[in-house]
Amino acid sequence: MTDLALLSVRGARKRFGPVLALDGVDIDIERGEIHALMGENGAGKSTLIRCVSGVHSPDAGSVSVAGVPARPRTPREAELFGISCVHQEVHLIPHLSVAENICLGREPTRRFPFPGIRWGAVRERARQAVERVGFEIDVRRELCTCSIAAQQLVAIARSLDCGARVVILDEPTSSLNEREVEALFSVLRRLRANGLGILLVTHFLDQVYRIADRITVLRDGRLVGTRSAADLSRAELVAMMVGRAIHREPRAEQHASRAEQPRFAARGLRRRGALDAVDCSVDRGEAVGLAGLLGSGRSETLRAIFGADPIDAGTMTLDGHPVRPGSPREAMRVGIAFLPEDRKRDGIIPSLSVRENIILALQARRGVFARVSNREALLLADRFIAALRIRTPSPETPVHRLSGGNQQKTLIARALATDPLLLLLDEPTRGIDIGAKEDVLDLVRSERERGVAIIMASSELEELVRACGRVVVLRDRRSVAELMGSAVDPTAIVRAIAEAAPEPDVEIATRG
Amino acid sequence: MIRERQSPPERRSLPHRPRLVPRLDPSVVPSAATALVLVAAFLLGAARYENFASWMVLRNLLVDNAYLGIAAVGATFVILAGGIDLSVGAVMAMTSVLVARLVEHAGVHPAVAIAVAILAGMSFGLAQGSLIQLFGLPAFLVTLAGMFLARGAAFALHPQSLGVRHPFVAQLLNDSLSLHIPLGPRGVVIPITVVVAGAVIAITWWTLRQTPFGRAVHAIGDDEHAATLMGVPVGRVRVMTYAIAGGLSALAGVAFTLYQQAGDPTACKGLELDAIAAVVIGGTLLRGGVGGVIGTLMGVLILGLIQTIITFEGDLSSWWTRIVVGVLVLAFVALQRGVDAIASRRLTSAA
Amino acid sequence: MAEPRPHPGVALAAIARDLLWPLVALAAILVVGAIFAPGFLTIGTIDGRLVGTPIDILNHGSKVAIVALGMTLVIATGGVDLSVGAVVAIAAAVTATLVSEQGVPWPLAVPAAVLVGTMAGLWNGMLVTVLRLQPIVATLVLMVAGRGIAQLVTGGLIVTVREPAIDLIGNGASVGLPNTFWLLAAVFLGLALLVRRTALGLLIACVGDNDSASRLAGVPERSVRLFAYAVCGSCAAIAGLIDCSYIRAADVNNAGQLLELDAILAVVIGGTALTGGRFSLIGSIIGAMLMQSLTRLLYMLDVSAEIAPAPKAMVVLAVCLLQSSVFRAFVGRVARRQEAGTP
Amino acid sequence: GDPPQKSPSAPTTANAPAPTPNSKPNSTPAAKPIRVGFAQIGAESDWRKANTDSIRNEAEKRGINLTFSDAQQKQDNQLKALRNFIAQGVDVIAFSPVVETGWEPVLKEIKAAGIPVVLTDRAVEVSDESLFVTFIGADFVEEGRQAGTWLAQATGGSGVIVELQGTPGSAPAIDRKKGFEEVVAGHPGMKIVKSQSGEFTRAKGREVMETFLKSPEGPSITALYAHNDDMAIGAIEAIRASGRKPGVDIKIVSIDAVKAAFEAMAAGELNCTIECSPLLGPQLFDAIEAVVAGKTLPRRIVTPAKVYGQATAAADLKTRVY
Ligand SMILES: Nc1ncnc2c1ncn2[C@@H]1O[C@H](COP(=O)(O)OP(=O)(O)OP(=O)(O)O)[C@@H](O)[C@H]1O
Ligand SMILES: Nc1ncnc2c1ncn2[C@@H]1O[C@H](COP(=O)(O)OP(=O)(O)OP(=O)(O)O)[C@@H](O)[C@H]1O
Ligand SMILES: [Mg+2]
Ligand SMILES: [Mg+2]
Repeated sequence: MTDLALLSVRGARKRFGPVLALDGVDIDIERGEIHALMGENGAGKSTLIRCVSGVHSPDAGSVSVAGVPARPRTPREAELFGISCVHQEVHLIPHLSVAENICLGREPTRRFPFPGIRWGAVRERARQAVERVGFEIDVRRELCTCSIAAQQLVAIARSLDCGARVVILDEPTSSLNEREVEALFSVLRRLRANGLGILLVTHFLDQVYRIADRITVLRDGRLVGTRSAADLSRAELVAMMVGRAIHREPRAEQHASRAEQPRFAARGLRRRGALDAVDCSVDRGEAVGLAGLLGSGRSETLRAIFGADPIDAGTMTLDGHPVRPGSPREAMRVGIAFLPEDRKRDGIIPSLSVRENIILALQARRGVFARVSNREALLLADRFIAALRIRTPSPETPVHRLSGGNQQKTLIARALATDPLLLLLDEPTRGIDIGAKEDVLDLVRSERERGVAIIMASSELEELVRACGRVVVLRDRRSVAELMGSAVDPTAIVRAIAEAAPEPDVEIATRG
Repeated sequence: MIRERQSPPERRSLPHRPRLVPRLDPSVVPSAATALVLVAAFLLGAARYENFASWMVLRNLLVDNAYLGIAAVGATFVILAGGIDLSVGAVMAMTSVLVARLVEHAGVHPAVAIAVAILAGMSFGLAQGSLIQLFGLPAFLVTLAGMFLARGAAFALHPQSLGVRHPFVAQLLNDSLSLHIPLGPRGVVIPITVVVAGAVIAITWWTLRQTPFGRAVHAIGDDEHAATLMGVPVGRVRVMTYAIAGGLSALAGVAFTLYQQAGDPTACKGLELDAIAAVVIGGTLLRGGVGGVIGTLMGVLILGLIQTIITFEGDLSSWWTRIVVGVLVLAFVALQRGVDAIASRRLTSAA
Repeated sequence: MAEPRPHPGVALAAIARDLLWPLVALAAILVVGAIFAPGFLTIGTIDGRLVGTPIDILNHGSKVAIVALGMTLVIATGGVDLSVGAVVAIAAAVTATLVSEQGVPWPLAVPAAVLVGTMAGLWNGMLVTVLRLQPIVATLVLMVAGRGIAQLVTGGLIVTVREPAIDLIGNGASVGLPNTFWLLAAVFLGLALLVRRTALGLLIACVGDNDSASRLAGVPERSVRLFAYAVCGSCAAIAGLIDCSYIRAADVNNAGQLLELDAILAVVIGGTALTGGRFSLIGSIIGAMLMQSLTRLLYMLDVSAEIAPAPKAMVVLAVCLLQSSVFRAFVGRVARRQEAGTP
Repeated sequence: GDPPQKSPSAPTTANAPAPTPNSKPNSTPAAKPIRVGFAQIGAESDWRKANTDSIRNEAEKRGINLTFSDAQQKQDNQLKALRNFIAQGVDVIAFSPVVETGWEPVLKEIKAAGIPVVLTDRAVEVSDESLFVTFIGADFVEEGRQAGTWLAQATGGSGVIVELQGTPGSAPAIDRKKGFEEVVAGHPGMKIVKSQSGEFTRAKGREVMETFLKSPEGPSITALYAHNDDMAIGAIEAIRASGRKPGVDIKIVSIDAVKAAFEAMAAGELNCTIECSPLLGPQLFDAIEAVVAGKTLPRRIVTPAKVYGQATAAADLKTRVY
């Protein structure tokens, strides 16, 4: 059976300096199978994928495709072997059109009258490719004008366009909403029916059980095991991943009493082209969730509160005093902290160390001349590395060497280090494993208990419900509903989001 | 290399509805801005100086800037791909001396000498590109070293300037190979260097817009890592851009040799900065990925126009000449920035 | 996971690693000089101060090194300053004109010149931060116009300075070593304290590494940039003073010609990446001294001026290759293959 | 040329021996002022500045409409300026070429447009001599010879000489070296032990001299020949810093005769400078007016080289205008 496997990896090993990211991992992907690859942040999932797809060359081990030894040295070669890959962060070219991004490197060309690209064919192929993932977009648009979710879908469309036999998806669903995930899954099922092999990395247990046939779990670069999804209970899976039992925290109890004066309140926030009357308030020690569809204005709301984007109208008060931060700096000075959505672009300072990344915001708030001493910085770094279980060889490691999830935790640590009154979290658990997710949610709770007010935007309703006692629903850039108490549950939120949402206006329509 | 980030991309509403008004393609905005500025500057000159609005001035603009144009096209390739080439001027000097030396001292036919020089320039570019690609050295540094090397080579080939007297060169320039345009009192003669520059620009435009290679150049300049993951042969494309730039610098050197019928090791000092300035004024981002050769053409013409305006002004002392050049460059860049910003605000609000 | 606790030793080791190759190259040049250019390392004394080629190198290298220090900060923010040569000329012109023609006493003229340099830097910084021009273009403006401004100040003439105090800057010595060296030491110490004792160093590196993330983390990105350009301008102005003192005159046409390239090379050789981010001040000083030693060596070996840039380019490339981890890995692979090949 | 020695009297170059009969048509012939385009090299030195001033002042004095262009030491700029002069329709074009070659195409265009060309300061190398009317300027080789001759006399035909050359590849550097070497070759006792480019600047002059002094030949150096005064002045600093006496332990001769050189001579630190007068304005416009008036001019108008020594330096200093 292993001989016949579509993609088979034996004894893959990869070392990055002191870190043994992969240590003799075996995995087989069969024809017509959806294979989930699971593991905590930094377990080595992305590394394994990169070794298979020709980004890294493994230090040891073999890869074969349908029994033929294959050792792709470049992503291009991997494609020729029939392995196509969507990487964890969106990796597309921002200033090319969607169509070009889908066809880049394999554009249909003509010879006459001059050699060149057949743009008509490119667009047609791109249209088909996005249609295949059940998604509608003007393929002539410049990619950077599309949201991250749309970009993610474009990346998936691209990977399916090249006629691969094995499709590898590294956390494709982290920025998709339910509807898009469902659309994607139906595509994957169709591919499975056509005999392709699919390797899928995701941190969502629900999704895994919904779609995967088999599950392989990695921990600390080592193979823990491969099991059939049907035979593996959730508890067992989690235990395999983390090597410890996870206690599920009960859902957030409702905030006891609405205080006279909320810690923070925003009224009628408006910003041309992005926000259109958003109201939202939060008390001391309360966590408020922002729910909504893709592009409904959640991130924009948080950015506006934080002063990252200017607002055209609206008022904000913090502890009763009017505030209107004109820049993140001013926001931080009054005690607001922010975790941005796009970690690569807006979050990490890649070549600086974990320690420096953690203290950065605190330092910026204290001002240039009140330097955070090395001692204090180390103490802080150690504290957060321990509290958030950031997996790093040392606080001095450059943060770009960490896995995505650990980078995210570093950024949360940066926000917390400023000891804020109001904490704004934009997709705090995006790309984080369950262990870490629990850690983050724990943190949200303990910060809340310490009296911090939290506003959190998330596409994961389950999580929103668990963390927040109150949820503000946004639609079309307005706040349209506020759910409280027992009304806070996923179905109610979905109903509130969907209510009166005119179907054709939702840009990503599910097909088939 | 030297990184300059732009403000984050304009965020526009995602839901796509068919538009009644066709949207202005954002990629043409910078070029359009440059074109506007160019025309405005010319009109200004015409209003201010007598004899300015003449075919002669227009023709001079082309003739005097043809070689800079060719060199700037090479720089466009490299900059679009996210690199930089500081060796342009020195390679021009080297090739011009090489041609002169081969023709005058070795008795080689100019046509052969020109071919040899272009090959030499390409190999030089290829070597620079390989160093950059294989060993991950910064382009700024490698091409700066390249500039020193090429300049040294130019002097080693011949320490002084050397006239090229071969009849073929004169013939290349004489009427039979030039374009005659019946404009103005005496007609306008466009020499071959201008024709070659025009052809280079046209071919480059096609290559960058219409071929997979050209798109790959844009892609690696925009996000090299992503391009690698998307299977673009980044290394090959990057090395190619440097080879092309080397070749075009050499061609520019040849054009320069024809232009003044001499090879000169001291020629074109600092021309790389003019080339880069032309590219940038033309709306190509030094960061790479965005821009194009039409903008470069206009950038070159703007620089040329600045020179012309200064000559027509007629009585500037050396220092005022420098100050005026600086101020005009700033004015053009700022103006272009402004037009660009207004246009993209229009775009956003229209969305 | 056990977390190894970093201690000062780790940081020092990192610094040593970064500086290894520039130091090796510097040593190599000195050794070559000692062998092929007699007298290259000889040091004697005249009137109680040290003289000799190494002292000359220190003396002239200090000028480039001071400019390189300022340039380091600008490069660390992800920018570059092409105008330093022109600012050197402006500062020299201002000093000379004030002292010789306006009769301003030197204790006023010198700060005035430095102030003018700072203003020039601020101007560059404004173009970069407010107009959002790309640094190469923004500083190109002053590179072109600045020399013109300097000529405007002096009326295009070489203005002689006869003030003994100014003469001392470039031609005097204290405790045996040239004053320029002490000036360099002072600038270095000042900057090092500024960037290490305050958070400026961290903030500069952040801005250079990822400016959009820095902004969102509350880093005053514009002020940090402005600061870097202003410091660079001041450093260039100090170099202008030195230049003016060396020849007892402001020679605006030639002062600081091509100095921007020397300074950039020094910074890069010293291990600061042109893409911005982490930087090393001491590295830039070593880089500057390396370039100066090489220049001297070439003079002493009678390499003619027109060819001289070529060997310099080779050395720069060699140092950068040695610093490049890719290259070292490549050499390692080749070596291993050869070992395997010879049974 | 072989210019005779003349008594020191400042801007008297107008009555140089060469310009023939028609050198004084001081009133403009037509009512319309003559339009002249002048393309200067740059403003790289005091010498050049004096040259520019002389030309500008003279044009103003004679009521000539002068279009002046500064090329910032770049030939390409100069070529552009020349073409624009054609477009502007000037009556006469004059220029000091940055380098000798590369002028043929543009000169042909100018000829086709029927505009006469006068060269000053530096010559051009063209196959067709009719492309310009006349060349007014010094003979660089002769200057080098004069410097050599003076040094031979001053040192009695012996000495260990170091040479500071001008910018590599430039005509003055090449010719001044050539003339000097001619003379040295005739004196077996004179030897040039070191020769490097100081690029015509003070700073480089100083730096290169420092290395000369520290080389093994350093202690034996007895004379310095610098291609211009600026380098000599820079070198004086280096000599003084090395503990030797400039002008005494090491004899110094240089070319140009700018004011600073006279100051140095007055201070006893420079021994001799050869004048290469920049005050070409009167001569230039004499020639231009003659051309406009249709008179014929000699092809070559040499401005004489003149030797100045320490003896008269203090007196000369008072009358120097540049
Ligand atoms: N380029 C690299 N250089 C150094 N270390 C690396 C590199 N890439 C990954 N690592 C290390 O290898 C280990 C595995 O990382 P990997 O990205 O494969 O984790 P992952 O399982 O994908 O985690 P996540 O779910 O957070 O994305 C981590 O400890 C990481 O720090
Ligand atoms: N990357 C983007 N590019 C262009 N427009 C965007 C982008 N992101 C959001 N928008 C637009 O800005 C508005 C608000 O988007 P915002 O990012 O706040 O939404 P969100 O609810 O946070 O969605 P997401 O799931 O993308 O985070 C919407 O009109 C959306 O179309
Ligand atoms: Mg991963
Ligand atoms: Mg969002």
